[in-house]
Amino acid sequence: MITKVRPHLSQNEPLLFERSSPGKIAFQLPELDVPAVKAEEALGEENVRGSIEGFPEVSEVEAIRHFTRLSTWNYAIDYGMYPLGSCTMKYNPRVNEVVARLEGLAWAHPYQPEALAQGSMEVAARLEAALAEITGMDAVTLQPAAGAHGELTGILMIRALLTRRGNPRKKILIPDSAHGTNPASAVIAGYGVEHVPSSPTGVLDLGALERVVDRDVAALMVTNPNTLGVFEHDIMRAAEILHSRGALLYMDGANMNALMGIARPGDFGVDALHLNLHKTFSTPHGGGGPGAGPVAVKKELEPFLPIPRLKRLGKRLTWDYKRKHSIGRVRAFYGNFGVLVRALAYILAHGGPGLRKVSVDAVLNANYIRKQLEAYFELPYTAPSMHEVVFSDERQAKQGVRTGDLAKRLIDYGFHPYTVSFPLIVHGALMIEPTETEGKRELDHFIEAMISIAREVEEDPKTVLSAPHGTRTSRVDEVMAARKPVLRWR
Amino acid sequence: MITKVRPHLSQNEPLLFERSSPGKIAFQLPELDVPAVKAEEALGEENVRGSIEGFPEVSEVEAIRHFTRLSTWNYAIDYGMYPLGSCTMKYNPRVNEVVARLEGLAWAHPYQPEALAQGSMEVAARLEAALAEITGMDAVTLQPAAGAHGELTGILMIRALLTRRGNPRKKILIPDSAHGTNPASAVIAGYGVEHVPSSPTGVLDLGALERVVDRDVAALMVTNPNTLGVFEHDIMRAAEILHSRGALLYMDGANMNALMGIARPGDFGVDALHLNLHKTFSTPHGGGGPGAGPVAVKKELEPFLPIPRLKRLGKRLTWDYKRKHSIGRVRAFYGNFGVLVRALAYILAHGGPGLRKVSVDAVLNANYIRKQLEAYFELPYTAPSMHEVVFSDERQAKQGVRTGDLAKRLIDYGFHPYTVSFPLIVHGALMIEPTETEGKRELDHFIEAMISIAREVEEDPKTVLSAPHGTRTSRVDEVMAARKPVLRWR
Amino acid sequence: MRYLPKSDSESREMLDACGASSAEDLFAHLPEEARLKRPLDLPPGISEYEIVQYFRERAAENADGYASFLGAGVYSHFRPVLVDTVAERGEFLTSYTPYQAEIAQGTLMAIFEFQTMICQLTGMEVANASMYDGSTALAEAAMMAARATGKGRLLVARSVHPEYREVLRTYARNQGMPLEEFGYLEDAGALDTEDLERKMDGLTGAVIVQSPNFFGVVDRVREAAEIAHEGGALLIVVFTEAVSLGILEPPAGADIIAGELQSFAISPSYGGPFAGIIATREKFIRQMPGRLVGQTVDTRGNRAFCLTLATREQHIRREKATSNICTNQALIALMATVFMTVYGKRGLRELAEQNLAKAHYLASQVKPRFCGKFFNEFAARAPGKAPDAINKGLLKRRIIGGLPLGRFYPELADSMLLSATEMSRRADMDAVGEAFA
Amino acid sequence: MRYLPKSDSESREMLDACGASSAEDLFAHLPEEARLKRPLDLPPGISEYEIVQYFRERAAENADGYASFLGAGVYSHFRPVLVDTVAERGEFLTSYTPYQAEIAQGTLMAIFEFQTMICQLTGMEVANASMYDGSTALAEAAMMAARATGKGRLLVARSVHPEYREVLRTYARNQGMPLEEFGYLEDAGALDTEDLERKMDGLTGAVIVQSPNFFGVVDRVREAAEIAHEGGALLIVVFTEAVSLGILEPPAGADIIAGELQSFAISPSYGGPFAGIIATREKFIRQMPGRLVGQTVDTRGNRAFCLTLATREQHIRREKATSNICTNQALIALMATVFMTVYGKRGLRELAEQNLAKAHYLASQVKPRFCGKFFNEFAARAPGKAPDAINKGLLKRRIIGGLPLGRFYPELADSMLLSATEMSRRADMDAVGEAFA
Ligand SMILES: Cc1ncc(COP(=O)(O)O)c(C=O)c1O
Ligand SMILES: Cc1ncc(COP(=O)(O)O)c(C=O)c1O
Repeated sequence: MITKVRPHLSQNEPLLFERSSPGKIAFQLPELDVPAVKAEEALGEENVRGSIEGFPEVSEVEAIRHFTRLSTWNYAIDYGMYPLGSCTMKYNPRVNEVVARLEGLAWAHPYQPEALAQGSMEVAARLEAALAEITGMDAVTLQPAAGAHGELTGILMIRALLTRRGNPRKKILIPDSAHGTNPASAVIAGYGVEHVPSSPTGVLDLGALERVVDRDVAALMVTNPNTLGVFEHDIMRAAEILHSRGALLYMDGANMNALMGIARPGDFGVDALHLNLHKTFSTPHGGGGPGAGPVAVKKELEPFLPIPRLKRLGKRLTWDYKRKHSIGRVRAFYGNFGVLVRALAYILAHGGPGLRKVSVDAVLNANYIRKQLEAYFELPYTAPSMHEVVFSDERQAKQGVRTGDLAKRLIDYGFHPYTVSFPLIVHGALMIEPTETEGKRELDHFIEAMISIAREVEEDPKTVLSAPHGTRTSRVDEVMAARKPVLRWR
Repeated sequence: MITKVRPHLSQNEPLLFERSSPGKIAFQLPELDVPAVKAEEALGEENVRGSIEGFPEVSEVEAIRHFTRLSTWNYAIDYGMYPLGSCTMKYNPRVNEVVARLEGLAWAHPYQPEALAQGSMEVAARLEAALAEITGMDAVTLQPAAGAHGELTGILMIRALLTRRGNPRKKILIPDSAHGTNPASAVIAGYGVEHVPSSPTGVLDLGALERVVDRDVAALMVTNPNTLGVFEHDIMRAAEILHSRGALLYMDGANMNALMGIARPGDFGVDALHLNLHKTFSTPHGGGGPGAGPVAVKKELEPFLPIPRLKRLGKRLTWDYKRKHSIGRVRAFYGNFGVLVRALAYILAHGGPGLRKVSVDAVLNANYIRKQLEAYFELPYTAPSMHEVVFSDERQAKQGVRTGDLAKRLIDYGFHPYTVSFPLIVHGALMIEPTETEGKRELDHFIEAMISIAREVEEDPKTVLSAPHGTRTSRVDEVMAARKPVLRWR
Repeated sequence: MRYLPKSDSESREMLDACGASSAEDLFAHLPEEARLKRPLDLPPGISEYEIVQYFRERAAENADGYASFLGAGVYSHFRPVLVDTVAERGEFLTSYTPYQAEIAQGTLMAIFEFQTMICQLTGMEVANASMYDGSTALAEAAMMAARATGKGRLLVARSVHPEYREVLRTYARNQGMPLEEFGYLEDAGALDTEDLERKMDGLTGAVIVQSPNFFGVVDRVREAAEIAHEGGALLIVVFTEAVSLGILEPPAGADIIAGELQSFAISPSYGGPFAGIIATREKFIRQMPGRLVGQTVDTRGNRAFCLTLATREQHIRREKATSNICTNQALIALMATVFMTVYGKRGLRELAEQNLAKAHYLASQVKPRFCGKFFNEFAARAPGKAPDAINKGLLKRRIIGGLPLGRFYPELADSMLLSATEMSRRADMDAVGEAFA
Repeated sequence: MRYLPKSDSESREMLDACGASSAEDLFAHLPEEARLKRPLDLPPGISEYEIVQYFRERAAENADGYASFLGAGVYSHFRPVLVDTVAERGEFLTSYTPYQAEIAQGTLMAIFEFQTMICQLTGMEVANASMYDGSTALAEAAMMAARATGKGRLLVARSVHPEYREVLRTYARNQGMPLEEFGYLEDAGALDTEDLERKMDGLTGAVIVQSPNFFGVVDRVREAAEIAHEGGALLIVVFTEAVSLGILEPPAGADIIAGELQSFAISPSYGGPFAGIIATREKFIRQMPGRLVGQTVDTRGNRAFCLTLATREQHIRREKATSNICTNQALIALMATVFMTVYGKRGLRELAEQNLAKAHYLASQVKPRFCGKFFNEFAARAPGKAPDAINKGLLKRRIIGGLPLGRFYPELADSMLLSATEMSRRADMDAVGEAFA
């Protein structure tokens, strides 16, 4: 029984271009207080464009309606649980939006004199320090714009260190359970990738590791807890193996939401890791970004951090550009500063004890779901769960229903689906991450929905296979989209 | 065919009280920087309450979801056309929300020293002047909180003037087409009410007026354009009749949206009128309020305006409390100031020419609808329309379908209904006011919907009678609500 | 104009459809002598940026960035961010009064929750969906009492907010309701119940008191109730500081409560918009002014809400309505609802405790004028120093002091009314103390 | 903690259900030596009001309320209110990447509109859904060109934003892509095409230029295109000032355009978050990095949108992907979409014209360093006055002057880069003129 949602009317809306009519406007500019300039004279006739063909012409009321109507077609955290595994879709506190928009912060120009930017720099410095403490690392750069960008930055630093040691080496080891950005980032950093199979229990296989770590291996990139939501029990042994052979341990910190105040990468052998501030530290996803992917490193890697580095000179903060071993820049300016503000606000709101409670509750929520659903869905790996739990569609597949179908049916029950088909080591994965900001009521609704769907698979698989039914847009033809790409209106 | 909306899922949500669980919190206060105080000692044991039974206990994420989910059950201007006759539901510019929240304005205390409140006072002074110019009147008070409050204020001033002349008189004449607040306000001002029937063409009946205006009549309260959307052609003659017999002419200015820059009450004989800033001047309705109902008067009534009055002393503004003929106060402080800010922003955005264009477009939109729909719906009064048009359900009633049913069916087509059953002189009224902020596309959708419904009435009246069908809540049992009132959760 | 959504060609098409050759045609039927023959004397429209600039300049002419100890009916409290987040959603901001229940369930359910919470707070059985503000709520309550008792005379405590009394006087005078005031105790600042008893008579329909009263004193509501009821009158209790209800026993014996919710996350905004409420006992419900939301069901049996008991209201009853109110303060009531939700059971108590502590700390720095118990506001005087002189000194330190009471109470010309809330900083309170010393 | 929605009793129930006697049990399986044995060394959590206070204090330490003539890749433009109104709607703000198309049509359709408008602006055939920023967009474009041509050598104009070139260098170095720079004309500040021709060779995969270039000069893109294409290389054109596209002919001959949209209503925000884009010709589409939204239909035949051509991306192709990008700058792209909608066809042109007029007025007050045509930014020098000295004087008048160029171009140590936009006030520009005089 679907109890969480009911059908209601939702407004249709054409594309902006279909709404346009010549001469409609939504803007007004102040009158010029200087003489107008003839564009053809100032720019040269050949450089002046004609009018922008097809560009929208609408009024303000049409603009606000357009985007308001569109917005109502989305699901969002503000609507309900968003259990996307690996994505840590938690509540985004609204005070963070307020502080990020404070004029002195929002209008700070990256090139304004340092003496007039101390406020922004202090925010950055305080965030660096907090992230160092949370991860147990020695130094942090805030420059990377997202997790993948952080991975690249981290691997480049490893490469720089190894180069300095005499040999950059050739490849990065990556478990087969890893996120796609890990191998992609390694390649951009100039490395080859070797996938290492997980053990039968879904974790690092130390024996295999022993075998593959040779002088060509620059580093192992491991996610911990890994993408099965399992803590890498042998992580410290793995670090030893790597270190003893001159390789480093990079950690994908996307899952730090399980570990705050519980265990620190810096304490279990990690040399470098990135954090996803848009996951663990609650900066809003905004339909796909922006995020921020700070990288924290051990002392040994510190000389290689991107320039500029924040440096304290007495009471003043300054940007230090003169760092000869730095990997250089990975982004213009200093990073996604507005995102950093939000993340620091989040840390200040929780404080040390609060962050620990975040992780505890995140893990409790995942285990509660696991317990309630394990009778209905196959659990391919049974190691204890941290912040997320990964089932497989093995039982449902027997009725011809796959994880993607279950996911679509979940939409009818009023939820955003879990993550589908990842990690790759689980065939037909259902990757469920509730996060700590779901209460028992919402979790119970979710559990009921999942059980109800499991029952439907037995009794009425067709309904599941053709879901969603309640949405304004029914199942979308992705194959056609890719076969005959229409990527713009004409 | 319904083309403007499609069904989509909408989240259910319990009452806050049903969501509560002991100990959940959504607040945190800074730590006290002074010693705590024992409540029992400071207040006396008998004065200290126990915990507030039933009061909510939820977390922040639940709070935001609660209200976000609720919000999606509403229709709003931001969703589409809202053609409520008499209500002037026009676009509410968002910049007005921004300026009303500027700290120096939003945090001004009404008792802060005048020297430190000149900004707020200047806003009020500028708005008074603009409204005086728009209405052609001599003086304006901004104190009334809404239209009805303005009516009361205006009638009280008339009473004060007449009292001063020696006889407050006994009654107020009110056309039978008037809004309900008019008679209700007159009564609160201590008058009796005499309804005057409209002429067969729906306007003031001069002959009737001649007959009823005697020494007991304090004033005529007339709406112009009246609630049929018709300009009172004989308004100046009516004023003459009243004035010649020692009575005054009060105008309900709710429909000023038809007249800005076109005609001014002060030029056609009106002695006092109120404006609804939440109609003509676009301050948002907010689900029922707040509004503001400034009253503009001719010189003769100026001594009677509520205290305090804004006064310019050289470059400074001051509040003048010493006005011996004033009717006194109608509200604490100076009015709904935050609403005044928004209204002034609206006036500044349009300027003189823009306001005229507002009225022209509002009238054009209403006439366009009238023209397109008059073949389908009965037009009981055929005088030229200004900003709204009033049909009747006479033709549809023959199939047993009444205006209220048509209105509910309009919801299924993606619109908010027009105003139902008002004015009372039209049996089964459909009162349609598009306002100027609807574009042709939205109007055409509306017209199509109305025509389609007219057709449905002929072909399938049951569908209309049981509408709405597409909403998450179907037709609501108002009778039961009134018969067994449940006005709070327990 | 950017707010107007018609292109010239669309206007043209529409005029054609109307059979008009120009927009002027639409107004051709207006009497010539009624027409405005010149453009409005208002400057041309300006851009969004200039509008913001204009109001920024005005804001800068106000007291921006001062600490303040002004209360007197308008209090400074922290405003949870969620309040604006919710109130700025177009679905709440740009919707009308929820007459069409099927597409206004969001607003309706929120008001139902509001009514419930106001009842929980005040200990009353029913509450309406809001009045303009506290002062007009009081005037409406007085008229309501007159209807309920058939007696129009009002006995009003002088310790009720002076501006509320002025508004009441305006309404009462024109309603033909005699109004008399009774005093407060010179030492305690509380009701002079003997004076009340003296003035009580069989024509009195309502006794009106405020608690905490205008001087911040937690007043003798029970005694007033007894006297009122004995005389066959109703007791109306006013409150202006809603946060006090987080810790104070709701007024026992009140028949009608008329209050102001500004303290619940509504910015002072130079005096409005705020939200008044009226709460009362079930038996007076047919006499209530203002809108009421009730619970019901839809045709499918789902719980639903709608406006109800509209037969009290002007749009149905016209001159026989309980009030002329139509537009109320719905969005402000929604904001107060969000505030009450955010603070909740524990938070409102803690908030009230903080107010209590701050005000008592401030009181320890100065000399309270009255000995009555107070919540977050009290009168104070400094021997030999005029209130204006104290305030002048404080302004130099960017502190706005208290409200000099002489303006409303000549006998208290040596005193000022000081309010301290959770926002008051110790250092600023110490500065006030120094100014008084 | 106010963000955590479980009461103690609920936690207890859930622990019971999990068979755990305490929360600690949930972590019992972690290796003891990996555990943190002490509390995090971070102060306890603070209230919303303290958070706001903290950041207000930081904001006050920055340059609040200064006029500024800084540009250099980050420009000050009016931000239409609607941009935040839309971006703050929870439905956009708190949703994830639209992988589940059926409940993400709002985001998807907005991105489709974004892609379309970027194509209209740039004259290209396809555009992606955003990159991190302009600098990383350039690096990705260079790698894309290398894939498309099979040639890795890069020839980069020195008049490309210096920080963009630094980023490019980081990527290129590790990708084994040789990078060489070519110069600008000393008088015009435009590309030294002879230098380019000299350095061009058969191994070069991309020629990279910027227009308006870092000095604000509208550059010789056509010439660069000819040289690049003749040598079998692609031409990548960078832009940092998107408003220029309102009036400037889109770069003819470009194969890939990599740009920064900060000018489209994105506040400077100390350098981010901004949004980069890559636009190109259809034939290079399989080499594009980043997300793409395509139009399709649902099972009922309704128009619908979804992410498409994902076989280019890391989550499908992993080490063979065209880029490692996953999270992008979707909300910023949405804000830019609202900006483009608000200004529209006429507005963007008028906006560009105002920028042009302001910058040329400012230029008339000082001495431009180069004779090349410029849009809203130009280099200037004052004989005998060092840029730092000029800026110091301006700061006293609460004006932040231009960017001293010596930092990036030692040969231009006597010059600064000045930008004027529609926000620049004449009086401030006159003050700059005086400082230069
Ligand atoms: C485990 C893991 N690693 C890396 C990433 C990439 O992070 P981002 O999307 O911030 O680039 C993600 C998120 O998508 C992830 O879940
Ligand atoms: C014609 C008319 N008069 C008076 C009013 C009352 O105004 P208000 O609701 O602002 O009190 C209204 C609006 O509801 C109205 O339409």
